Amino acid sequence: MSAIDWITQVLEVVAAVAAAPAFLGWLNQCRAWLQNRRAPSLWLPYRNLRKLFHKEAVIAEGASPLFRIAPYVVFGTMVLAAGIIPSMGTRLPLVGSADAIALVGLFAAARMFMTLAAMDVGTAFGTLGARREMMVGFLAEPALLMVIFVASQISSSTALPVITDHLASGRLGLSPGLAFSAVAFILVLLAENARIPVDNPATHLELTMIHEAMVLEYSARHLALMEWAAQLKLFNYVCIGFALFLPWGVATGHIGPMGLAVAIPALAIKLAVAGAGLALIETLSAKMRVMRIPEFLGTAFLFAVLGLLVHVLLGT
Amino acid sequence: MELLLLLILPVGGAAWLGIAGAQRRAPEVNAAFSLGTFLAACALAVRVIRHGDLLLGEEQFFIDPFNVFLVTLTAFVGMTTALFSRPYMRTELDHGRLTPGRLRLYHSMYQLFMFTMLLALTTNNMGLMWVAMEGATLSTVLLVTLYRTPASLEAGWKYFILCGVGIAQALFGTILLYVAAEKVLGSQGVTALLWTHLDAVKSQLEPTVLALAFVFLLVGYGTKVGLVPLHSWLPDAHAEGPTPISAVLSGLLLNVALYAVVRSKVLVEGSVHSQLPSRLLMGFGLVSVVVASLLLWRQRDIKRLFAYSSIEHMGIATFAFGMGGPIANFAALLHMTVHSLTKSSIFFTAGHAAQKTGTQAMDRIRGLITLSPTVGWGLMLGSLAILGVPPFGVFTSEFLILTTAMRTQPWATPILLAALAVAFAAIFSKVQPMVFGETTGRRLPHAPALLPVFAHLAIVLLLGLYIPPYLADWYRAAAHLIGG
Amino acid sequence: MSPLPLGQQLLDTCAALLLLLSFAMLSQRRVVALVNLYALQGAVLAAATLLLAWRTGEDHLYVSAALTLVLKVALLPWLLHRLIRRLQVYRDTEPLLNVSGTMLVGLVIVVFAFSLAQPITRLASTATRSAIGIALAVVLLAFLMMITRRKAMSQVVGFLSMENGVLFGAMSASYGMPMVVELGIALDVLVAVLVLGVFFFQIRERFDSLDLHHLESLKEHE
Amino acid sequence: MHRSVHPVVSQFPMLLVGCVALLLGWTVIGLAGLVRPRSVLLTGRLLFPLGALLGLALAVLAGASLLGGGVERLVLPVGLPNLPMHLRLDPLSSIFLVLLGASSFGISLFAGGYFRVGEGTAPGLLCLQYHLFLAAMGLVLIADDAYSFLVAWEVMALSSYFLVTTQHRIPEIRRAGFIYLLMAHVGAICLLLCFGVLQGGSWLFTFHAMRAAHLSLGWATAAFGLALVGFGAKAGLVPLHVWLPEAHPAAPSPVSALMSGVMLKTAVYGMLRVGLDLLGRPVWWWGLAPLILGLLTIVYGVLFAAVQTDMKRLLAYSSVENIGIVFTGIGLTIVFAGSGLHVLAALALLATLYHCLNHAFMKSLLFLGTGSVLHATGERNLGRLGGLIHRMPWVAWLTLIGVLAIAGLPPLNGFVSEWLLLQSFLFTGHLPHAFVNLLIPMGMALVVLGAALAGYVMVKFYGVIFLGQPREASLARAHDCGWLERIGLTWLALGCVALGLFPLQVIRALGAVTHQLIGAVVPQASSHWWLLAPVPGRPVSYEPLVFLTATLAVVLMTVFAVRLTYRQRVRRGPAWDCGAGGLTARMQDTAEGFGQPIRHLFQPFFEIERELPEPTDRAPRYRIAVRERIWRLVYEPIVGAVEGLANTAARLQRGRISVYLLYSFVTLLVLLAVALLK
Repeated sequence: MSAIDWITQVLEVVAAVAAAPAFLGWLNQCRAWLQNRRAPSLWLPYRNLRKLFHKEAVIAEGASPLFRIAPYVVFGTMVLAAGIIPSMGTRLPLVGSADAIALVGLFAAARMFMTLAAMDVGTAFGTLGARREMMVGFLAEPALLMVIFVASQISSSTALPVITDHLASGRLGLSPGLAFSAVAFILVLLAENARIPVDNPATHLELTMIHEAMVLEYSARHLALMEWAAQLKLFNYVCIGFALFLPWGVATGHIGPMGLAVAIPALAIKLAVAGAGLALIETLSAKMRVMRIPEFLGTAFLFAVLGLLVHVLLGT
Repeated sequence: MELLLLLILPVGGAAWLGIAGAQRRAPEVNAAFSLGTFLAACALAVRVIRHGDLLLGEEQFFIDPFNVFLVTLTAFVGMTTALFSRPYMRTELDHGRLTPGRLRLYHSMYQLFMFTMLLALTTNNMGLMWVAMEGATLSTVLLVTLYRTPASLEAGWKYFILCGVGIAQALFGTILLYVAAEKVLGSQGVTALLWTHLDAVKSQLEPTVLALAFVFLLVGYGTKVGLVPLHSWLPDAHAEGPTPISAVLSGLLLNVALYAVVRSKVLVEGSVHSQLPSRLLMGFGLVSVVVASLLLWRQRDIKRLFAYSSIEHMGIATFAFGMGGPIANFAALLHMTVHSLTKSSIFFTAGHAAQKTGTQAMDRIRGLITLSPTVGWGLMLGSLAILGVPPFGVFTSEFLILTTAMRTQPWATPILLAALAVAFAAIFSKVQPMVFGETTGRRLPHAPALLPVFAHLAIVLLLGLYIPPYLADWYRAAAHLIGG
Repeated sequence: MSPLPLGQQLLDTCAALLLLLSFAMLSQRRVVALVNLYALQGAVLAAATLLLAWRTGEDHLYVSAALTLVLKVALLPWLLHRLIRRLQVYRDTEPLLNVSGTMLVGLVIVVFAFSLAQPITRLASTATRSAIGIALAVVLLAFLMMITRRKAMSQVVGFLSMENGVLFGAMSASYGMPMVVELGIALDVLVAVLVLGVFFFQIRERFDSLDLHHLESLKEHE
Repeated sequence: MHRSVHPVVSQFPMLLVGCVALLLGWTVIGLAGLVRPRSVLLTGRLLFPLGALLGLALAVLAGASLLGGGVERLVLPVGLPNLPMHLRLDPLSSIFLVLLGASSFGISLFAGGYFRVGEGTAPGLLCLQYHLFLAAMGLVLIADDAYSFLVAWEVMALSSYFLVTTQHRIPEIRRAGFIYLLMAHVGAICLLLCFGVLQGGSWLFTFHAMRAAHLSLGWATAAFGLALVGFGAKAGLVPLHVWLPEAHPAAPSPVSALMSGVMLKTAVYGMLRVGLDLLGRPVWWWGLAPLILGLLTIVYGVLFAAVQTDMKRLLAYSSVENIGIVFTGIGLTIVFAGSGLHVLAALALLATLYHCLNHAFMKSLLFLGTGSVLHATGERNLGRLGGLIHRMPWVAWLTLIGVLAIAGLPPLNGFVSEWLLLQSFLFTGHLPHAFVNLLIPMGMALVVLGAALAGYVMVKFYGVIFLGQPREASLARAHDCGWLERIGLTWLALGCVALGLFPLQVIRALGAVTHQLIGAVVPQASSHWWLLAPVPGRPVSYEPLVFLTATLAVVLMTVFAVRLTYRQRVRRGPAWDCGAGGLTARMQDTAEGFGQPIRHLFQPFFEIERELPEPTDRAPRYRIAVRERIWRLVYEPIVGAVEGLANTAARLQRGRISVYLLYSFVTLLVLLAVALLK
């Protein structure tokens, strides 16, 4: 492990933490434009975070320590996740320590703490949100894993960087298996990050809300951390998508300064495109009823499994 | 000498108690005589183990490991039952279910019954064995009707007629045997019914006649063993007679009858060079196991329940004898032993339970473990033992029997498996609420004298964990005699 | 072929008589007559035994003949008659299977018994081997009679005549059993009848009738 | 192939003798309980802790033999005349002995504080049954002949039956006990027959002879099938699991913990022993049965766990799920071993064993947690619990570890075994059997789904019991558990953490077992002691320690960053009630509510009975009962058939003596005819 690998590692994490709000801002901007609204500033998310951090924190009486720990844990896991996902380079020191399965486990841990925290105060909304979140989770997680497994079957490894290496080396064109799993992945991404059509982050309508319901009891810095974590999560998912399906530009093999010089702009461009794409999808689709969500995710899961089967069938 | 004692003591006891059986101390006398018989039996056993087979009383009596072990078992259970019946029958007397006169009858007949069974076991003469078996029926039939209730009379009548008719068939079989033997052994007719001689020449006996003879003997003695479909008398007689009698009927009489069947099987197999005898035994055994386990399912009377379980276990033993071979025979003998010990102990506890709750209807017996812990645990452990749960000895024999069956008669194993499962469900689902559960009755002040129960269970437990070598050799020798 | 010697013919006649008597018992409905028939059967048996004793010169056969005479002609019938008088049971009710039917079945059974007896006959060395089939038939017919009767008394008579059949079989197949066994059997039969006597009184005092349908309460099927 | 591999036999079986001595010690302790049956002080404060120490010692001894990798034999002169009791201590039995000893240490300590008078059976008697149970399980693991194995096996069942029916006055508990013992007995008979096949006509019932016996394929398959039924019934493999959700809740919690944590594993041990050791080299398609049944069991168990409203039933069903995972692993192992992929087989076996260890700790921990809750509140119904994290912090926080672990979250132990299992699924390479290749991805999908659902279940379990507001006023009086309980819980929690953080060391130890059974070990790709990289040639790895440190580092950094920059005080205020004026506990989501999505999604699995309130109801009440269809589909028909047959059999016996005579008559004639025709 040379110094530059470490630099890349740190850079990735820092970049993720720094850029996540911006990405959300960009997404909202695109949405606004697509809906002919005046777009909010790209920096709005940063201002929100700043404002929240300066506020005085209020915690419900019935809250246990778990409630206060949760935001830090959630945020921390998301940051760590950002370190695992090869968004710029693939020769990362953390490669060995956690592979894709561990990554999914990490997301699961974040979700678990979030839901437990939501149930901690014991309000109607919190528990309701927790239930819905888990309902999303227990279908989204397997789907995500299956998506990853298709790639790892191709590259015979579950370590994301290795997968990216393998795919980026362009030895294969788009495999049919991957095509299926790409569709599945997009569905999972929407669901996991509380985007339309699964959830609408912009409203507090109790009939539909999931993520908002869980963080309803949070305020100030705790809320800020939760929001930031959410933004990070979105960012991470997009990066996973890149790693699996659009690995181009990522500095593979031994990383030189040149590699980074290519990788960073490439990432920026990909992010911009992805944001626009997501905005488009969200604009085109309508929010669905909560009980339809499982079917939505079931489809995703099915697609993923299909992808795997197709790969086993044709891939050899 | 020992043999003389063994046979004289019960007769003497019968005579004595026939005169003085109504006195206060009659139960003790009864127990004392049984104890003496047991000691004689032990002495006999020791002698046989030391010096091998015995041939006594101008060949009329023949003792080999096979029957000497049954003799000891019979004498032992006879003794423990006498001990048990001492307080039990007194209580019955106090409850006014009996009169001193009937008690006298009970005691003398009890001794007579012991005598007939010991005679049937020890005699070398097939004819004499028949006489003794008939005698066993006659001596017990009046004990079954001891309470003079309509049900007991009915039971007694059925017992008498069915077993009488059966035994008549057995006599015919014996005659056929005699005919066939006479051909070989010469017609002076003295030796032609002696088992030893028959055994010596069995290979020369005429097959067809022996096959017929075996059928008659099987139907005859099989009736007393309680093989389905000849079993109909058994549950009634067990359920309606006084408990000690149920215990000895189920624990001893069935064994002795099975002994007779096996003795004849040995002869016939020697002559008939076909599978017929073993096939018949296996068939009867399986049918008995299956039907009995099914009928267990419907029982409401506690003693009836265990009567059917006796049929089931006799079926298992018969099946094992039918399979033949050293291991199966060994297992069958072991099964006879543990069954008679376990079953008699179960009847003891069941009797106490019925006595304390004043009913034999199982759905009216509840929470024995609170009423009287010893009775409760006795019944629970006894039932578990009889159901073949280790570490009790019944498991040992069933282990050997089933594993043998798996290799030699695999077709039978599914049937056995199903039957055993059904029997387990049937018995345990009825015993559990009787032992456990709520009860209205108060805890009884005095604990019942259950020494015999726990003595039996202890032996059964021992046999499950460790079979003493000499006992094992003994069984092996017996198994060998039966034709391992 | 030479005609059979006289004794042989007499013996065969006895055998035939026995079979005839069994059929008569099978059809007979009046208990008293039944007992008489039983006594008669005993008499024929005794006669046959005597004949055999005389022809073979086996002295233990004399004893058993005497035994039969005393027991089955005199003692048991007398006991039974006393019982009948004391218990006032004269007629059996309609048998479960009507007479003609019973007869038919009996016929089939006789045929079966004869075919069954073939191997034994071939084996037996006695002058009377031909009678074995008859003995077997008598046993089975008695069995049939016990099945078809409804009164305890007639069932008992059937039981006893079965005993007769068996003894006749023993005699015709091998000139009787060893003495000790014969004695034992006789003893058992005697005791059996005594026990039965006791029984009848017990049943009577409970049900004041000897009809067997009183004795059908213990069963599995409701 | 692993016939050739025969570890050295040490001269004097010191470790084995030690183990036997410890088992005897347990028995003695049990008997000592009868000295003063009613004294809680004697049993709770002295005997149970003593038994716990013996358990620890057992774990140490077995661990030593595991690391030594040797085999020790011993023959005791008891048992059948020509079959004395053979004992054997080899890696396979050692690892399970470690499991038994280590988890029983925690459980026994807990039990010492747990059992009080008024549990129905007297403490002394409980002590006897409990320690007999332990000893029997130990004997099962070291028995080396069919007879002693079965005796131990049934004693285990029997003692646990008596423990289950501790409160025998309650009819449901009696029913549970009955079903349990019945299934156990039927299973035992199947095993008996299985051994009858295995002895292969040698009439020697030692396992040694069975290994030597050569069976035809048909016989071997029969043996495998019987073993699968027998052990499956004990392990709770669907559809033989029905006793499990009845018996586990009925038993006192330490007993539930033992049964679920350890006893089920003895069934796994038996399956491995027969399937991979006694039967020699397995046929690959044998593996499909446990594989498919296992997958079915995973989904079935976790779905039913998700809809339970009784906390112990919920855990029982989750045990069913975990057994499913284990059997899936066994199935894979056999498929691989049968197809000659030894390294993969070793990997799958590794995952199986690892999961057994994990489950022993996690599930015991959770069951004990419910035990404390039960003691503190007297409630098993999730609908009447809540908010206990304030009242009983020790239990709550220690249980949280178990919850996270069983939900399969890194870096705890549950994750490791699932990770290993998925790895062995992923890199099946290409089995020579096409449809298995297609089956594998489906299997993987089901495993993953099960894991995710387990997370759902655990959130429900923990959230409803410990978080939120107490749903009953009485919960305010709940007290935290005593010190013995605390030690026990802590020990188990530590076990979960350790197994999660040091997988490499555990796997090295397990190597001996895979070597014994498969003849291959999972080679280590890297030399680092912290790097878990089981699949050679594949860049796959996992470093729990690094992972943990990284997570902690990031989290702590965040905390400090936030603390340093913004140090406003934290104010407590009432939770937001939407201006409705006062939140009540009844406004929280309920256990039923949590089950709703699952019920809705997987309707066909359940037999649902609902009672909905009318709009006009004065006192509206909502009740929902979920039952298993399997009763109606499988078991009720069986009972019906038996009853039908019984009635037919009863018709034979109408009480009329003429008919009885007719039976004898016909029998006689038929037999005579048969004899004549011969």
